[in-house]
Amino acid sequence: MSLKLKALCKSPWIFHVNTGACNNCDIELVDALTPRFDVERFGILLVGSIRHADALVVTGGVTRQAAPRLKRLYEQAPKPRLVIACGSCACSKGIFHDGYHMAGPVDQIVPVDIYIPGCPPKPEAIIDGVVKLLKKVA
Amino acid sequence: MKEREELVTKIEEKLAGKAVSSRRDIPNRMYVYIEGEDLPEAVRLLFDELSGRYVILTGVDTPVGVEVLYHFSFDRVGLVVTLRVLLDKDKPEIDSITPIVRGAEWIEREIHELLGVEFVGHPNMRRLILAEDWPKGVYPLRRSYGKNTT
Amino acid sequence: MAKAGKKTASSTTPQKKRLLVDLEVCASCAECVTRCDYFYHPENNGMLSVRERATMSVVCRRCENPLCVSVCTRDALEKDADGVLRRYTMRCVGCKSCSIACPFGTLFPEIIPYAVSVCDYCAGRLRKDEVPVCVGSCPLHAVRFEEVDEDIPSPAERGVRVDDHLVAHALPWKKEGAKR
Amino acid sequence: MSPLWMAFLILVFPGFAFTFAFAMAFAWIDRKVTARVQWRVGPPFLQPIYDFVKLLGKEVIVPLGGAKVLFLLAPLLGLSAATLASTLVWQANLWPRPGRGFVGDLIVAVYLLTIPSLSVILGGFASNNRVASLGSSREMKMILSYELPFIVALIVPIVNAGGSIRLGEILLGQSAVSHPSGILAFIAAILCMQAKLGLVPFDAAEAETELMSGPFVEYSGAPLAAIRLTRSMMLFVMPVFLITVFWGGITTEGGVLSVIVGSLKVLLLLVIVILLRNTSPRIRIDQAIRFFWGPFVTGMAVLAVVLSLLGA
Amino acid sequence: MKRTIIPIGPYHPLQEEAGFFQLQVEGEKVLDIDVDLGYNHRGIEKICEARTFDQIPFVVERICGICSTSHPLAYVQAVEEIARVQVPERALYIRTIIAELERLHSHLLWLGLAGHFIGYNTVFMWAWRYREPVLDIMEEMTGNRQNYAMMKIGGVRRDILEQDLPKIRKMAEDLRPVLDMFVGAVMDDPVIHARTKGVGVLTPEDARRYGAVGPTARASGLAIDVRKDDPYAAYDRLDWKVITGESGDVFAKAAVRLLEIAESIKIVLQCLDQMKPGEIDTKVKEIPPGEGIGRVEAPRGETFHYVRSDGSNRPVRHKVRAPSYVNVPTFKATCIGQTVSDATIILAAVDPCYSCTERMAVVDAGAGKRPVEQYDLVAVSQREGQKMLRSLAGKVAQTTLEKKLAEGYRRIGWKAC
Ligand code: SF4
Ligand code: SF4
Ligand code: SF4
Ligand code: SF4
Ligand code: SF4
Ligand code: SF4
Ligand code: SF4
Ligand code: SF4
Repeated sequence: MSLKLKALCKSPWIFHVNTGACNNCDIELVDALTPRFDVERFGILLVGSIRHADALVVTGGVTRQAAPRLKRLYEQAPKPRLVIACGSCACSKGIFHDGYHMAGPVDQIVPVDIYIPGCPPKPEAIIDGVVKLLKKVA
Repeated sequence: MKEREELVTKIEEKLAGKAVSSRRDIPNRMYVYIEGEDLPEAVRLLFDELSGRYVILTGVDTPVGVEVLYHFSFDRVGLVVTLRVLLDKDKPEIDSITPIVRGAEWIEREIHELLGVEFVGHPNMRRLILAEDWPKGVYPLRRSYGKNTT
Repeated sequence: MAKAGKKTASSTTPQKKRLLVDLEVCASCAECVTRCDYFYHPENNGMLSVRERATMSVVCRRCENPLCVSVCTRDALEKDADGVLRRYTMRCVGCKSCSIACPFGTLFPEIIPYAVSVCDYCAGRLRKDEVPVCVGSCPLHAVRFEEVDEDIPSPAERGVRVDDHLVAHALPWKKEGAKR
Repeated sequence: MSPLWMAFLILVFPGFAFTFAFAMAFAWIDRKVTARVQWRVGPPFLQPIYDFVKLLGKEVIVPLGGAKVLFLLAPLLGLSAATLASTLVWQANLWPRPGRGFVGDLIVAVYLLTIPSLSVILGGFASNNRVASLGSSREMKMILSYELPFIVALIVPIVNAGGSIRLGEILLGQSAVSHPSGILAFIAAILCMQAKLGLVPFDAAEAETELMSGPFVEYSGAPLAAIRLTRSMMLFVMPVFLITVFWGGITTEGGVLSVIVGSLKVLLLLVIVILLRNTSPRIRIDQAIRFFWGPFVTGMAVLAVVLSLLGA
Repeated sequence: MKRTIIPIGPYHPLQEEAGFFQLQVEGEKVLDIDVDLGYNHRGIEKICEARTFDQIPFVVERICGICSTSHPLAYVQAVEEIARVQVPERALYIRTIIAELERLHSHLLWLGLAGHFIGYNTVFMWAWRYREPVLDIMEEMTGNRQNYAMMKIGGVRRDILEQDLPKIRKMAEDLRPVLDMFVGAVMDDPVIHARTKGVGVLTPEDARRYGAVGPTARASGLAIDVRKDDPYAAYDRLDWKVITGESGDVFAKAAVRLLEIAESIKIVLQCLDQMKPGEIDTKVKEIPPGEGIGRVEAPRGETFHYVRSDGSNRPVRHKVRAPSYVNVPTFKATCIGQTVSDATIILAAVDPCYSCTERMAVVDAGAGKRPVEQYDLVAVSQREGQKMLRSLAGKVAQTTLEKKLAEGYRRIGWKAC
């Protein structure tokens, strides 16, 4: 494993994108930062600018309005970049699958590296997903 | 509740001549059918004179026309008064109430977009809730739109 | 239901056309899945509910200890005062246990859908010489729109008038004949 | 001084390598203590290094329409300034003899310590991003607001050291924060330090929730690593600088003990910085200006100068 | 000075949802705002029309994860109004408990986010830390930390077990000292005062014009609270106060929320005392044709659901009006003229979440045109419009329309209206 990847696994900075989620996934994601779960232990930081991000955490099935933005955000992220689809919506459009304003689950818009199902996934599940992703990358 | 009954009587008096008919199956819900052209005046009566709180508008597509419901809440007595207007299906058009109720701006635009209702006199009728690439003249809440079965 | 229908029937004009479903002809081919122009649900397939009601009215054997009712875990089936089966749409989950349980094969699985539709018999919607869309959809002409005589034979013999608007037809069955 | 020795001073000890190591450690302490204050566990010790190495390995994106050279150069400018400042300050601390260093190295150090902020402004304006520009203009206002009281506060030790502007002599001139004037100036300087470090409550320039990280918005990869490193270095250099001018610095004269005492002083300042940033909300830029120009900071600094001139 | 546009979002770090505010600024001052919220539009109202009545609670609780009990509750109340169902006593208490626990966690969540918005991360972490016990209790009672799936037409889906009662009580009582701490720490901090007092003032008149609800309106002195005005669940049997503020600024909104936490604790404890064993569900058979309105005081204000049924087991129209839909526009009234740094906290004070707003709106930022002028223009164009309408659509057309409607309603078996 190259040093680059090793460092990446030790310090994955995430950028959160809500593409039409119901807040729950987002809250659980932020919850993972807070004292009970504290993902900073693993070097995970939530960053404010897409340029600083290593991983895009996408929550929500992608609405038609959000789809082009998601694509653009993905292109703006510096390589190497990972995409995490967090929540059933992001994985498969979830309960909103037949809404008229849905452009598709995340993987139809940008390539996805790992899927975290659950509605919402518990913070534990999110952490587990990230860990599995890092194992996959490493 | 005496207070509520008094208010209802007052509303009925005020709206007399405008209300085509009204219905009140349960005490705290009142539905008043009115003509489209009386609407701004009726809204002004409810909102300004009787200080009802604007809640929201609902648009419904029916085979006989597009119906728009104007919900107002009278909080002190827990009464919800709903004005209902039926618009022509081919050319749904109604006066905007945004000049009277500022908060109605978004919802009128939303109904415009989802149901194709024209709000005459709306200050800012721009594209609203749907994606920028949404086709023109397609109204997702119309009965004719798309499949609807599970 | 049936009772109410009978009562009001006398007040309607005898010439009135009604929807007639001939369950003997019907092959359950499900061709009659039609977008019927019901008041609200544009995708409504009223034929399903028509067939359900017809079946429950004329084909069902009105068992004294109905297995379908006892098997339903949701208490969704009940017999009304006339012994006609009714399904409560808010309770039924469409699991189809009842169609498996019925010893007479009355309840075809396809007539007990989870999401039900409503048929209002196109009342008031039809102009002169028009027929409901569902009528044309049946390739076997099991669904018709006809004037039916007021004195249709009793249920036991030919068919049953369900109510003001619907006539269902099936082969007669007799309780005695059904014995071993 | 031979060039080789110079290079060693700047690149290894007490320059880049040394500062780097401590910067990383201080960044860790900062994050760890913050985490503890917030009931969290916090990152592992090597975390800042992981972050740094990772950023080096990331793609560098230059924003479209940005001034490419300036955009990439600005972080390096900041980084070298921080390195040089560290070298200067440490030199004064380690060999605090009168005559060592050069006349006015205090002034040079102050300048160098300003450059990281200036580089941030340059970088922000070079990124051709509205948010970054707004961040930069805020940073500019911040500099205007805190630089004045900072310099005023620095007059106090100069006066107390008999008017010398050599770091080494200032260091010797004041044995401890013994004068009331010194204490007042010290407090003012600490507040300015907080602003110089760009930490809450004075982080309006990069307010994460308003401007997503302000001037740094467009940075990625190695330049971002440089920026972060600069900031960590500042986190290390600023406390050292302050104790150097106000509180006797870290000297080797008194053997191990004085080194320990000196280190404790630095750590104390660091803890103050961290606590300050964790117990207050961010203040608005106009409030910050008013705060620094108002009686509390500038007033205090001026008062300290007056006192020191009176010999108190 | 030059005008620039500062976007907040759509993908902004801590605003959980994809709201898109464009601030038009001159230097630091906000001149106008362009709001754009469509990123979350999922077409839920249409999805609901294709679901059966029993499935919809699961859909509407996913309108938003924070109000994930208010929406189903409002919905089931609307349907119960159609079917005229009497909900069993115990179910009413359970509904109240769940709704108040939701308010607890939601207000704590807000407190944290507001702290974060003004860069006070310690408050953020602490508030969220103390929110965890509430979620734990929720998980224990309902099986999930969010999206509780407790509401059901005619009752609730699960009973609260006897052995859970002491746990709830303990959790609620443990929260009291925490609350005191927050009140002390937040309400007395001079820097917080400086950042929030007199900032983003919403006048009562503006609140009314925009139809603001919940803490946003109450902070401006409007004492509106559905729980008192049109009591549902068990609220009319309990003793509690409607908290109102006066100044309508960010500080007042924060104070109202903090004090409401105390009221919620009180309500939960009373429910635990009063609750008696019994049925929790009336098994509804059918939903007759008709229409109903359900209103619930969600943590952010009145949630309004309008449901119309045609007698099948799916609604024909389900309208959702969540609190943020009327609260977010007030942001425009409160924010103009303030600085960019204040904009975020003003925004946070409304506690905006756009999942429910679920649609996008663009408020015209038309260069230089102030909203006041816009509305003046409206008056003119409206007068013109009315004239036109009169001449176009005479009485005749209106009467035919009415006939059509009456005919339509007659067919679906409604009383003419
Ligand atoms: S909770 Fe149960 S029913 Fe629902 S998705 Fe998971 S396994 Fe399936
Ligand atoms: S997966 Fe569930 S919790 Fe997550 S956004 Fe979708 S509906 Fe909400
Ligand atoms: S189309 Fe005709 S034969 Fe086929 S199921 Fe329908 S009624 Fe029966
Ligand atoms: S399909 Fe419906 S009626 Fe039949 S057993 Fe299942 S729930 Fe009962
Ligand atoms: S549909 Fe079939 S598998 Fe699913 S719960 Fe019902 S019986 Fe079980
Ligand atoms: S078991 Fe079959 S025949 Fe008997 S009542 Fe039920 S449906 Fe009718
Ligand atoms: S009679 Fe009319 S409403 Fe009934 S199924 Fe046929 S077309 Fe549909
Ligand atoms: S106001 Fe809307 S988005 Fe906010 S918590 Fe409530 S339902 Fe969710």
